Amino acid sequence: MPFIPHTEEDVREMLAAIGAPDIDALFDEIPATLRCGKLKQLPQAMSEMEVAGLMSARAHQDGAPVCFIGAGAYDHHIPAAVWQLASRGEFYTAYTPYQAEASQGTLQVLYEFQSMMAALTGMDLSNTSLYDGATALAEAVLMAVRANRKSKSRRVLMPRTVHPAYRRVVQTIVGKQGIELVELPFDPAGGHTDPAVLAAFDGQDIAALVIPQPNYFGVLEEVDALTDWAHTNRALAIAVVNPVALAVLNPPGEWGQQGADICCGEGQPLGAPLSSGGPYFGFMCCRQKLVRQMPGRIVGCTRDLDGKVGYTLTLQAREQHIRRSKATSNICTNQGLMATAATIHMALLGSEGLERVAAACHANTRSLVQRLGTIAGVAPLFHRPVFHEQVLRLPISADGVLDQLSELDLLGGLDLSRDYPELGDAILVCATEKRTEPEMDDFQQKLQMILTC
Amino acid sequence: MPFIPHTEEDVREMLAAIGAPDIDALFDEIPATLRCGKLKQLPQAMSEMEVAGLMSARAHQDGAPVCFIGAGAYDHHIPAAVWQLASRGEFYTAYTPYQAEASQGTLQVLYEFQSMMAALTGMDLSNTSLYDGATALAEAVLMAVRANRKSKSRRVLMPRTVHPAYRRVVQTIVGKQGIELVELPFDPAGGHTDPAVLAAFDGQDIAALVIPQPNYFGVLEEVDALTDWAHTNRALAIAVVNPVALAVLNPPGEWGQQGADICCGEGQPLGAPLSSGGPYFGFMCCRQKLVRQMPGRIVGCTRDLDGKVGYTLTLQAREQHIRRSKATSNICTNQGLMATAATIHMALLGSEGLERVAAACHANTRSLVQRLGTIAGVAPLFHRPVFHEQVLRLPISADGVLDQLSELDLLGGLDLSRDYPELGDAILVCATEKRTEPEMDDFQQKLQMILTC
Amino acid sequence: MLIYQQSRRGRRAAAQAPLQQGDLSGIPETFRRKQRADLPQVSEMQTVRHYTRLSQQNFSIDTQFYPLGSCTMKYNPRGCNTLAMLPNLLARHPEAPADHSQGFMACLYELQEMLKEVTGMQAVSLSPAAGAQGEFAGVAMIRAYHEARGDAARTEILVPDAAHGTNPASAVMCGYTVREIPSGPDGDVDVEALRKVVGPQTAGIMLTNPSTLGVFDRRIEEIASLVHEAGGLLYYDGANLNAILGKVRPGDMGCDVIHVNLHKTFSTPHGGGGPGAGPVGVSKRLQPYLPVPMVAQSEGQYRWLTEGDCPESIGRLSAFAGNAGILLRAYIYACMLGGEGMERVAEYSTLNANYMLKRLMDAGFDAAYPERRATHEFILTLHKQAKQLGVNTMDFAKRLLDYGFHAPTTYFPLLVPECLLIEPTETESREELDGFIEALCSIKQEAEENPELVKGAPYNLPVKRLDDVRAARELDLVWKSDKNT
Amino acid sequence: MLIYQQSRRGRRAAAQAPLQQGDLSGIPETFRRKQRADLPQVSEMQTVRHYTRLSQQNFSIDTQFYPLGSCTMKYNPRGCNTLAMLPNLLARHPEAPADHSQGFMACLYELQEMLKEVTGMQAVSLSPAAGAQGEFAGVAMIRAYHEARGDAARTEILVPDAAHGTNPASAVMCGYTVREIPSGPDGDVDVEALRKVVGPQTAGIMLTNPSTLGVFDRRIEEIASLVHEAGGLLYYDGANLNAILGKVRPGDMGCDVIHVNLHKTFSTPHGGGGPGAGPVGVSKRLQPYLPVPMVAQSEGQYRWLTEGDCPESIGRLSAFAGNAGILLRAYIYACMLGGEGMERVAEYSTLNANYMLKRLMDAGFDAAYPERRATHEFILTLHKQAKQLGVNTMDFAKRLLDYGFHAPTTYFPLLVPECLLIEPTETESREELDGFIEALCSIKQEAEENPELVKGAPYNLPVKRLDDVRAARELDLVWKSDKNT
Ligand SMILES: Cc1ncc(COP(=O)(O)O)c(C=O)c1O
Ligand SMILES: Cc1ncc(COP(=O)(O)O)c(C=O)c1O
Repeated sequence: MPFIPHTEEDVREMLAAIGAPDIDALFDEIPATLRCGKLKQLPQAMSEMEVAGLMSARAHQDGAPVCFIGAGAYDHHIPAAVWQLASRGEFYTAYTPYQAEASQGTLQVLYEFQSMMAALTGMDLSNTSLYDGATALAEAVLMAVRANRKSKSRRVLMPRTVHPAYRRVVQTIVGKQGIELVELPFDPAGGHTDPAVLAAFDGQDIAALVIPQPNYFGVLEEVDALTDWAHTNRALAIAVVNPVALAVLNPPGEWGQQGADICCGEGQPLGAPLSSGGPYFGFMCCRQKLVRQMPGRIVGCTRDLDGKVGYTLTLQAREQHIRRSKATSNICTNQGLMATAATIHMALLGSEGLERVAAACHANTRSLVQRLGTIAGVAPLFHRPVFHEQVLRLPISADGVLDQLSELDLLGGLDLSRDYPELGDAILVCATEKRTEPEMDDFQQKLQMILTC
Repeated sequence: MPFIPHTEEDVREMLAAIGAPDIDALFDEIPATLRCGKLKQLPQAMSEMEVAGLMSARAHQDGAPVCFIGAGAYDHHIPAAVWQLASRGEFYTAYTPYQAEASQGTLQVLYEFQSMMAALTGMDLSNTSLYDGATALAEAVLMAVRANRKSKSRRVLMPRTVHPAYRRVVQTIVGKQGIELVELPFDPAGGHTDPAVLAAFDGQDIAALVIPQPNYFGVLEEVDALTDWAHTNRALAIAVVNPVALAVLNPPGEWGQQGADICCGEGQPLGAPLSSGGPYFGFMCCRQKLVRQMPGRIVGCTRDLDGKVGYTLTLQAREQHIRRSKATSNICTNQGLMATAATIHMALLGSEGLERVAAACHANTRSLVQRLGTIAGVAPLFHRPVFHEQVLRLPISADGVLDQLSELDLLGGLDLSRDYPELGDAILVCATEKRTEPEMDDFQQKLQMILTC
Repeated sequence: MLIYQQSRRGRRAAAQAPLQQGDLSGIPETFRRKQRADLPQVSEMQTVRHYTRLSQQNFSIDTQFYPLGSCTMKYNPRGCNTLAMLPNLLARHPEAPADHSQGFMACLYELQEMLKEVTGMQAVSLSPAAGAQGEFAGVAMIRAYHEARGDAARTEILVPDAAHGTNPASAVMCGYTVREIPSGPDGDVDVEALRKVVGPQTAGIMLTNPSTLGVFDRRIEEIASLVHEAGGLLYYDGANLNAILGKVRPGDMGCDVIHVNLHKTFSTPHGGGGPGAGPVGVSKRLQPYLPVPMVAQSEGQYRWLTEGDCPESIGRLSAFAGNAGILLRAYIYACMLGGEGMERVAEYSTLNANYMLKRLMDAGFDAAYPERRATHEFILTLHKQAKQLGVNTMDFAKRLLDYGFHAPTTYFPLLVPECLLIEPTETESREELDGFIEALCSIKQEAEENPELVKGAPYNLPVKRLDDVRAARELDLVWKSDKNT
Repeated sequence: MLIYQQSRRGRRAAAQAPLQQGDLSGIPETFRRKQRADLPQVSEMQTVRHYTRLSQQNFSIDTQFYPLGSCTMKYNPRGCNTLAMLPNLLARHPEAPADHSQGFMACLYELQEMLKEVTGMQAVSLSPAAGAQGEFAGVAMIRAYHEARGDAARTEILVPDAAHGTNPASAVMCGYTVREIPSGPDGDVDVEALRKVVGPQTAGIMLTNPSTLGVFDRRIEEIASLVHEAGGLLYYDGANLNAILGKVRPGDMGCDVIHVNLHKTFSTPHGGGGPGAGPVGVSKRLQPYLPVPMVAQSEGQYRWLTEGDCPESIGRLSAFAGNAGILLRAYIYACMLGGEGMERVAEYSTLNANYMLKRLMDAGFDAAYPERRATHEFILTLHKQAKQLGVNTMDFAKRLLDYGFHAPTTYFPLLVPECLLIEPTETESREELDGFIEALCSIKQEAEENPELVKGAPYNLPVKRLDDVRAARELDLVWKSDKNT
């Protein structure tokens, strides 16, 4: 019996100890009317070898096209050590570290994670993860509305330059609590949120302003002006950032005069494989004074009976298992293993390594855009500086071009027409540090070929 | 600096402590005339990411053709747990367990390995590994000659049905010590070593007789008669066996009246991936009275100061680091990690699992041979029972046929003409438990197509 | 020692970053970071050694028995990990087009189908990232259903007192107020109390059955009709599904929506706190509201169902398709079990739990519900020990760690005083259960003979008992280089 | 507890074997096994738990500093493991035809070229499975060379007394008798003694330089010409190559044949006792005798060189091409180092060794060769401590384990009494070295103040000091179910 160790003798003796005639008798409290039959629609059991064959075939079927898509999920190199360590049974199969003394490994890792995330974002502190970047933003919005005692409005300004899926997720999650998301338009030339558009809200009761950096188009926002506007208007500033970009960009803790209040984002670029979109992890950092509004687990350093340093989950009174309907969030199981991987990833890269990664991505994307820009009808759509993604205008329907590239085993970027029809035939491209010169040349040639056919 | 942790400050202070002006000064005892320049022929350093790209490309280039070759290396399913455990740093990066108290993990695993190998072969004891099956046979021959005090001849009978590469390796290794290998012919109809051929050696001084089971052609030998002949003639009987086959075949410890004296073989089928031929491991088991002639490491169970059970390397006086020129072998580093993997593999399979594997291989090979036998001109060459390999006659040159199959991404078996020209156009095929019905059908169709073109 | 304390200025794992420093001139100075972030500066070997050693300071399924009630800490097959991490699967971008996605989507589609079968529900969406997000999605669907019918009066969600904390928290996140329903003395929901509060303001009830009291609610049909008749819907918290696989299906109990914790019943790893996955299944009337994306199949081709295909969907719960890698692990696990194997899960986990309960009762422990069958878990109460000996549940729990066993769930459900919620799972052997039973008995004896010993536990772990109060009072959440730890 | 002790009749990890019992009717009863082998009958989780726990009872590079002299226990990059285990590489059959082998063979070919460059030799064969097999191959080539010249009188191989035990053992396996050459008081080979024994019976000499005495033999050129003039050849044991990479090359020292321990210098893992790899490099005159197979390249195509291509080859050393997976790991490591990185290996390993030697001498330890530079390793002798305090080297070694450090090599080389051969390698940080130095100093103090404490060590490991004599006298090599362990 796969994964069941019982011998026939065990079963016999255990039933005897219980005083039950057979295993089925143990289900005698279930009303007979409800008892179902066999699970016939389920397939027959397969051995590990058979599933291995199946999964290999399926993986093979999908291939491994060269990837120039970013759009919220980035193809970075992950040091081999990261997952060799994170997959160790002691990390991989441990539960949430409720029994602190028996979980010092995970707890210390998470304390280090918090320290690293705080350092990277320039914020005071961090939690140990949320589901993903989109839900982290939703939680940040809820937290800001809770925390902003000066505001009564439950109105939050949300630039259209924020990842479209994030905006949808935020809507799904915060909408039920009567929070209103007010969309901010983007500058059609710069692809950024012109701080001038905020003038329309001057003096209004706004709970928070969301500020992406870089934004969905890869463009760098005027984060200082936006942050200062928020604070001037008694709104909280919520940063939503790419953590790899922070290796080179000014961290949210230092935006404007006072820095952002809450900083969140998608942790995937820190050691999570693309893996069809998950598991990734959301991160959230904030200023010290907001700590009791933070959702999710937090690890604190403490002492044991002998005065020795140790780590434990803390401020649990914020959480659902203690505070139930009054908790800061319903989150329970989060993305601990991904945070573990990210911790190892950051330790291996260090800030210099992460800076090199960021710089290589930036340089590669520029170099790609320059190559593609030599093709007639292909040009950057926005003029402002970008981090490692850029929107390109195509001379014909993006959809068809991308399909043809896909057939040639190359993912040429994301079609923006679904979410930004106003941009026309535009694609969002990204070249991480993993993309090579030959791969970029190849993209250029294939695109050229398609466009001249 | 990859893999070097020194900061500039470290270097400065360490040199100061030593009292050396620079690192180069530490090499001042090397005669200046010998000092070489830079290693210019070596390529520039690559990052892990770059090597990952290179290795993926090379792996991709070689593909993963469906494999019907056996011939000493078998494509078995290896439970995922085997290498996830064996790759754990504590096993993977440990040294030979000389400091027993700090190596109880490895030592206990190897003690369990010895126990399992002894159980599988029916012998009294086992060492902890030799390089591979071929060198294990060479060591077995040396050991037999050393151990057989009744024989003065240094002559060893070696059937031609033993793996040709093994025979070559044995020749390379034992030839220098004046040991003579006398080849025994095989029966052209049965593909086995007819015990009758031994009559020619009756009464001669023979140190040992090698007995393969199954033999290189997959054919089952008359092991009882061969073993008994050896013992009647005061020769030692050396079994060279496939360990998976032993799940269903009579173990060497029970061959004939007294059982084989030494049993060796290739451990690859017990958890080692095909991996281009290595690392695999040789195993060697023997009867109790030969233990002091055994080459390689042996682990013994003992007690610590408190009387607690523990494990340690034992009978080291056989080995080169103690006995130097009088050691039983020069072997030092062996294949410990592969033995570790094999131990986990055997624990997961158990004897029933291993029996199912063996049975599935046998059934698949029969089924393959039956399919291929429907093609005109294709037929088994030998009539005797086989384990999981079989020699097939082809109507045209095997070489060309196999090349064409290879182009169709199928490895159709091994061309026997290199080693057994007398067999004509013959191939050795194998279908392990991993081969599926569709793969076998595919083989049949492709072969049919090639042969009818 | 923290990784930070091994940091030295200028040290790094040089093979892990690009060898050439890229050109940042495209980013104007004003946007640039002025000072490098204070990440540790360590070598690759230091990192490997540090995290290898840290890992050894954890209890885990791969090293210890972990009878954590309602958490279903069963064996996580290693094959699931290996196969979900095949290179092409890891490399697949979430926005990869359909022609590079058929293999992956086939797995998700089949998993949806399997979950329909085991839960008896009409349709399934895999996207919730954990149980709590499944709850959110479920309650949001309930709300969407009532709203679609123009029924705005339903503002309340009923939650039994034994429910997990995520239930009320999720209901609140959906804009509902929560009303608690007491459990009766036999552990079943107090139907009379329920009857009193159910009404036109009732949007639904969130039931866990078997509940976290370790019993199967025998009046489930009655509860279902009570709520349904009042116009409310039935939410089923599937965290304890392990207990009933193939015996009874939530769909057959009249549930309208259910979440399944794949990191429990489907054996995906807990990872020290996630990631998990909490797919939701619904009855026909809630199908339009399922969260996107989902996978549809027609003529052997798979495609995503997104907002456009499902205009009434409650929407999207994460940027992409949820914890895809976890879904693959669950799929692989389900393939290895098959139908028969799935049924055995409930059988043997229930056998193990009842065996332990019986033997512990024989040994003098008090069961919270001694007259009831255990499901896959059961509750002991150490009330007596706490009162008579001053040794409480936490002391027992900590002392168990010294014996090499992870502690059961403690002090939950809140309504049973000094409780231990024990769930052995089907993957533990009888010898392991016997060892645990013996350990509990020894501790009981220790508590009687030498209570201080138990109250000072643990002794054999990397740290002794930790000061939680200090942790919360003197908040120390990030490392600072000037701190003298 | 042994895995056997967790075995129960009828239990098994059922997902790991074919689900259907295959048909064995093609194998007549007479060939069949009568009784199943006594392998453990355990569940998958029991196996995982057992071997995970056992692994935690090991010291290893990934957990501890391992200053094991002449063993070069440096960091084993995790990337080498991952990349050498890419699925297609693992799946490649050793008999796969050339069109399915070009990628793999390219790696081997390039590794051959790299080894030629770092050793300064003319040609390389990768096939030896470890150092000792490399030695065997090297001596066999020396023999083949003399035989080819019809020189049958050379029956002796010279081996310095500091040599590793494999050297004399390998020479004997090649049919030679061994004559030992003493070392001089400065650690270099005693050239006068050598001069006396070298002659027409000399087939060759096996030199380790730097030797296992931790010094570089300054008279190497003199030794080389002495032996060469007598018609003998020079074998170079490359186990200590780590010390001189990019500084001096064996080929430039006049060596005729060399083996390289990839599991030392090229950082492939030791695996608790292998697998390793011991490629051999030769000068022009020995090239024809190299063991097969090797990889040749022409016009961008790679092909195997086998017996047919190399008629004078000493032949084949293993069934296929040696420890291919280990060769890939070494290749990947070399790619990550490149030329410059390779030179740094010698520099920093030598820096580390000299730093430790100096500080330990300052702390009052006796160096075996206090006037000499350390190479990448050095020797302390605890003769004084043993005599005065009765605390010997083994006691120090065992006590070091308590401090969390693996012991250095003890009692080797045999000629230095009570010796510790210490090799820190380049991958250890200064802090780690300092920690080790402090530990040795504390133990010295303990030995002075409380010798019994040290003599009773270790105390903090899974077992206390083990009885080796009992192990050898009451041989217990396999588990028997009726044994009461
Ligand atoms: C009964 C019950 N419901 C819900 C949950 C929440 O699930 P998750 O932690 O996956 O969010 C849990 C988790 O422990 C639980 O035990
Ligand atoms: C100096 C020296 N030579 C040779 C060897 C033998 O190498 P291997 O163990 O790889 O056979 C060793 C191994 O320890 C060694 O230190």
